[in-house]
Amino acid sequence: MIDLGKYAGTVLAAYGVSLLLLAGIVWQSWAANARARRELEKYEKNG
Amino acid sequence: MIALLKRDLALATRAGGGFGLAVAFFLILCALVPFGVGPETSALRPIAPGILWVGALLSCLLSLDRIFALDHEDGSLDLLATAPIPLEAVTALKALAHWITTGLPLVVAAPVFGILLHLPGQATGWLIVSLLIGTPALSMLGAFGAAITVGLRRGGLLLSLLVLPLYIPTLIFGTEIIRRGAEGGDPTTPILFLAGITAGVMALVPFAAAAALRVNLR
Amino acid sequence: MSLLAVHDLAVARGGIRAVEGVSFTLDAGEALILRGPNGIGKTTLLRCVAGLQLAVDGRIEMAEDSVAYAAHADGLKAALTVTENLRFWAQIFGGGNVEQALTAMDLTALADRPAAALSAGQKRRLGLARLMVTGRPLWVLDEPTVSLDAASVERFAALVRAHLAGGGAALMATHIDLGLGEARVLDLTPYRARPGRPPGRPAGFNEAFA
Amino acid sequence: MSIWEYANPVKFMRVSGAALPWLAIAAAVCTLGGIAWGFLTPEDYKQGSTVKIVFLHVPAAMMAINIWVMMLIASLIWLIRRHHVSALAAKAAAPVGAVMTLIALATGAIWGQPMWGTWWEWDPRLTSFLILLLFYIGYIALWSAIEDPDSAADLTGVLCLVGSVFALLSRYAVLFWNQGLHQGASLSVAPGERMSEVYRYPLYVSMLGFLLLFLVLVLVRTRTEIRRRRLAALQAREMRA
Repeated sequence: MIDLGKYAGTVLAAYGVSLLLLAGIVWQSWAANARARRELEKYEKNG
Repeated sequence: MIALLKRDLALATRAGGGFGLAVAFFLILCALVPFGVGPETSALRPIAPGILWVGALLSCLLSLDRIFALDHEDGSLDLLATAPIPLEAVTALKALAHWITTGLPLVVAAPVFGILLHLPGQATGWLIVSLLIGTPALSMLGAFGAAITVGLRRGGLLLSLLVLPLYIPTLIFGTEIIRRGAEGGDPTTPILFLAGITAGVMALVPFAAAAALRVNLR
Repeated sequence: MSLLAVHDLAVARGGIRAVEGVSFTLDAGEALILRGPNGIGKTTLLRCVAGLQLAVDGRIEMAEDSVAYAAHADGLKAALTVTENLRFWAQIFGGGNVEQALTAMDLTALADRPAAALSAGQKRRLGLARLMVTGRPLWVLDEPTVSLDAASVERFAALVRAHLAGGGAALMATHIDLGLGEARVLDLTPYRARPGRPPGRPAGFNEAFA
Repeated sequence: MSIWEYANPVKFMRVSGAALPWLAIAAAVCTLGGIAWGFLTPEDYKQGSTVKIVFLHVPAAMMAINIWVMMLIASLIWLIRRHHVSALAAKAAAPVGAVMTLIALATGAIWGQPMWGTWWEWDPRLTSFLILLLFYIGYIALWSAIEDPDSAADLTGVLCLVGSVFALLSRYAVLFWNQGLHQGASLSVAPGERMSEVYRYPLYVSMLGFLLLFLVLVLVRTRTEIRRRRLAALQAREMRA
């Protein structure tokens, strides 16, 4: 583990918050897309 | 065109038009602030210009949705759109009517409310000047927001969300005029900036507002 | 010279073509009534002619500023009196005799009453009186006789007849018989847009992605 | 064949579908690689280990502005050339832009705490980003408030145009209002202020990663919007028939 010195909390918080937000938007985009595809396929199959 | 202005003024001042509500709201706002920050002059004086401007801004916001919503409901807007007056002029005139019934009373009332907030005497003149130059832009930008949200059922909250960020430059230069005036400095630069913004808004925003209205009428 | 000429018009409602291929002309002194089932696009077509909406395809030829449009909402202000309401629209459209319009729609006795105190039928009559004060030759009327009683419908027919006799024209959408025997009737049913994606520019999102 | 052919929804779906897996891999490698590389850089003699935040803060700030510019261009293409996919791309980009702005603000605040001794400073740059966030929120809210897609596309397009002018205006007004503590642009090319190479290369990788990530997200979200619109269109047609 690398030594972050006295600012360890600051750096880790910044990385944590950013990665969390990025993961959130990626997950939301992916989930919404999967849902839209499922619903469209269901509609096109049932006519 | 004068007829449209006259009708809007008549409607605003008659029963149910809501004339004067903005000033009353402004008064309440200015009366509440000392309860929040304390009655000392040292606490009130530095924030007075900001409170007066933010108060004017919020009071102005209250009546924005009436600019087009009522005319949309009763079909007047359809008829105005087919009238020989260009829709750009209609939006500008309606913004002007809003300014006369809301902005102008605020300008008149602000010096009195400035006393409540211990605004220094030499700043009162600059308060009037800054509001006089700045509030027309508030009405015109508000008319743009009202034009965008006119067809929506719950447009009121959205209207505030859209319009308030557009008010930031006006607010910044407006309070800067008073602050410099209160400190005995030279407020010419912010006055020029504020006047420039208002002039630009007057010249360009009616086109955007008319475009939004046309979309909402189809 | 016809007051209105419509060529191969297509109009869209909700982003989908409603009717297409509509053509007709309207000369001075003529009235045309549009008919068709609910939702076929009568209102949309009228709004296109009035210039409130863009046509998807086709041409509408007419002189500038010749349309007076009236729809379900009358554009009346409850706080203003009957005369004030009329005078406002007369000024906006540039002229027009307010007194004459009041007499024609039998509103003289109510002239100083606020519009808020009118019955639905009286409001409707005031809305139609507004057409007269616009001074425009082409009336575009969407369901003009809603909430009018039999006597008022007759008065309305007489008003339209007088307008036609004065060199005007009227384009109307209505369900009921107006007693205007001389009016031509155009049934929009055969012009209903074919389903499927037409060639050329889509009318809206619903057509672009269907 | 003109470039506008790609604005056709069917074609867009095909091309974007083929490109997405590769783009996604590249975005993941560059973003995670850039951030990890940045995390392992040595400490700065002045700022200590907080300098590592730059690899998140700067790319996010850059994308926050660029995404708004991209939305403006997409809105203009919609308003002028009426390409439906363009309007949907603008809609798809907005939430990504808002998240980027949020990251820039959050990392800025966390960084500012030890450097300036306060979580929030009304510094012109931070303030500008806060204002940008407000514009993103308003734009997203307007899209979700209007049911008719044609009106929504037109009105949000007009709002984006007017908003761009006022966002720029606010930027200069804020400079006038408060001079601020923020250091100059981190990639400044003026000699003497150049960033050390130890930091520069990971930063470039990270910036490329954020750009690719944005491309992937905007393509995925545009595809989502196209599918939603197609479903709505099919239902509308069925209802009409």
